[in-house]
Amino acid sequence: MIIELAPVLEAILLAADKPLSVERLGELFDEHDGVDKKRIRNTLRQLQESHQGRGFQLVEVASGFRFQVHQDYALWVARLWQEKPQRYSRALLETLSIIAYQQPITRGEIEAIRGVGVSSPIIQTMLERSWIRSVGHKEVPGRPELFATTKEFLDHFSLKQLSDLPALDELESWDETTMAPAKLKQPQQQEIEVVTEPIH
Amino acid sequence: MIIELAPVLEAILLAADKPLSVERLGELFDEHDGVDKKRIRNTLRQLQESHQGRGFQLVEVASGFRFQVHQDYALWVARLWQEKPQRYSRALLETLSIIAYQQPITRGEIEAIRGVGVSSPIIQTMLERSWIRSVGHKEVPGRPELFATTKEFLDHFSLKQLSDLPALDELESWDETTMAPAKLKQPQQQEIEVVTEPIH
Amino acid sequence: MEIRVEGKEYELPVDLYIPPHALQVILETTFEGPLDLLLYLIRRHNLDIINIDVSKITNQYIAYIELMESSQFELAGEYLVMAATLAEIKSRSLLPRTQAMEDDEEDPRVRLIKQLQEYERFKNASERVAELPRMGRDNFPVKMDMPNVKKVRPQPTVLMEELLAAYRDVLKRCDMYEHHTISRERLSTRERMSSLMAQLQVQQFMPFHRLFTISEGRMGVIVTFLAMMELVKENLIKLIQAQEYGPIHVSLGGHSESPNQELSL
Repeated sequence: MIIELAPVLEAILLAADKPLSVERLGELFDEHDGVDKKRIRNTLRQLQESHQGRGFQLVEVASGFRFQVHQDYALWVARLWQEKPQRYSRALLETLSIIAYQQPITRGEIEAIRGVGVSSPIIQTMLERSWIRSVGHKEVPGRPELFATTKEFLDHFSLKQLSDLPALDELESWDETTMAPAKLKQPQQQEIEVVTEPIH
Repeated sequence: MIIELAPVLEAILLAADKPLSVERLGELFDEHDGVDKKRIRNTLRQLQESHQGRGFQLVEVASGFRFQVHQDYALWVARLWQEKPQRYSRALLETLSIIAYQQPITRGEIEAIRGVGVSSPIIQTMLERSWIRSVGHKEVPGRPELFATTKEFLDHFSLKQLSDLPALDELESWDETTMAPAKLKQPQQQEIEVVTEPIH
Repeated sequence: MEIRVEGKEYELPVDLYIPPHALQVILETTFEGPLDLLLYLIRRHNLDIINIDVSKITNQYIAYIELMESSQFELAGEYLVMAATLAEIKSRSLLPRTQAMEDDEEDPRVRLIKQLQEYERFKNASERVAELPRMGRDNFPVKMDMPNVKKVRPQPTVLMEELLAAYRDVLKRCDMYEHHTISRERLSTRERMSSLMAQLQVQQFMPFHRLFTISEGRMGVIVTFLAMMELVKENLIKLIQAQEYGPIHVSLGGHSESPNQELSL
C-alpha cells in the first residue's frame, strides 16, 4: 500500500517524455500497492489543484496526462533561447544603401550599380524586416518591382525623414583620413567580412 | 517590476535542459523588471522550500540550479523504462575518481596508481560525456595531456564543487624502521559481480 | 566471497583455487590489475598492508600466475611484472643483507606497500563515488512540455556608419562618386517619388492636384512637383490631360492604351 501516491505520480509524470494515460500509470503498480485507476484519477485531480499559481501545470491531452510549463510564462521561457543577433552581410548593407539613396529603384537597377546580382534572400530579409517595400512596378518589360525604404527603416536609424540621411559631401568627410564625428565609429569592415553564414 | 518571481523562475528552470546559474537567470531580466541576483537567490530558496514532499526538487549543482525528479521515487520512475540505467565499469569509475581527486593528471600517472594500463575507450567515453577534459600538457618528454574533471561531471553526480566529493582515506602512517603493526582492517565482504559487457 | 561469471556463481575457496575456465574471465573482469588482485589476497587473509607476509602472498600470487600460464591464457604484462617484483622481495628477505645494501637501494617492499596503499585509497574512493546519486539512475531530469514558445531571434542592428560605408564602397566601385551628388534636396525628392509611387499603386489614376498636400507649404509642393518630374523622366508615371485646359491626371507609367493625350514635357 502506497501511503502517499501524489508525489509518486508527480515524479513519474515529470520523468516521462510523453503523456501517460491512467491505464499506463496503473500498469506501473503491483497488486499489493493498493493503487487502482480510481485512486490514480483522484490523485491526479488533487495534483492539478495543488499546482495553482505555479510555473507549470498538469494537463490532460488526448493520450493522457503530462506536465507542461504554464503558458503565462511562455515569454520568459522564450528569453532562454534567445539567440545572439547575427550581422547582416555586406551585400545586404550595400543593397539597402542603394535603395535608400536611389529609391524608387528596381532590382535590376541595383544590380547594375553593384555590378553583381542581388540575391532573393537579401530582398526577402529586408522586406520581412519592413525596411523596404514594393511601391509599384516599373512599366518596362517584365514589370519589375520598385523598392523604396519605409518608416521602419527611418525609425531604425532614428531619422525623421529620408533627407536626414547624410548627403554625399558629408559621406566624403567621413573618409578614414579625416576626422569622423565622435559618435560615429569607423565601420568595422573586417568583422563584417568574417561573418561566415550571413543573414541575407 | 515582476510581482511574482517564483512561478517565473520555476517555469524557466523547468523549461531549461541544463542547470542555470543565478547569473544566467539574471541575464533574462531587464532593468525595469526589478530583479536582481539577491532577489533571485531568495526566490530560489523559497521555491526549494515549497517543493517539500513533492515528487521533484530544485537542487544546486556545480553549474547552477536544476529541477530533478526526487531520488526517493527513482524506483517508480525506473519502471517507466525497459532499459536499465547505464552501468559503468570499475575501470572507468577508478580512472574517473583518480582524475577527480588528483587533477590535473596525465594518463601515465593514472596508470602508475592503478598498476595497469588505462584503455583509450575509457578516456574517450569520459571525454564524450564531458566529464573530463584536457587542460593542457605536462612539460615532460612526450608532453602528455593533463586531464581534469568538468562542471558536467559534478552536475551528473549532483555535486556543487570538487570538495563535496567523499573524503579520501587517510594514508596509514607507519614506521619504516620498526614496522609497527597498525590496526587490522576487516576485509570487505563485497560481492563482486562480473559485468559481462562493461561500459567503459 | 562469491564471484559471478556470466550468471554462474563461483565460490572462491580459501586455497584460492579458481576453476581454470573461469580464471581468465575473473582476472579480466573482476580484478583491475595486479594491485587489485594483491589487495584481494591481503584482505582475504586479514593482513595489514604494512605488515604483509610477502612470502605467503607471493606463493599464492605466483601460483595463480602459473595456473594462468599453464592454461595458456594471454596474460597481461602487468601481472608478470608484479610476479617478478614479489619474487625479488621474497629472495631479498632470504638473503643476508649488509647495511650498505639497505642504504643504497630502495626497498622494493616499501615501494610496493606504498603503491598498494595508494591504490586502495582510490579504489575505496571510487566505490564511494559509485554510490553518489547519479542522473539517470537516482535522479531524473524533469521533462516538461513547452508552451507555445516562439523562439525569438533578435534582429541584427545596423549602424548608420555601416550603411554609409557600404554606400561609399558602392559608389567608389562603380566610379560614380564624383558625379553622383546626393544632396538633402535630392533625397527628399527621392523619398517623395517613393511615396507618390505607393499612392498610385493604390489608385492608379489620380487627379494631379490630389497628389499635393497644401499643408506642407511651399517647400512641400515644390518637392512633390520635382518628384513628379523625376518620375515622368524615369518613365514611372505619366501626366494625362484629356482636353486642353482640362484637369490633369496622373497615372502609372508605361504605354497607355487610352486615347487620351499625354502631356509631353
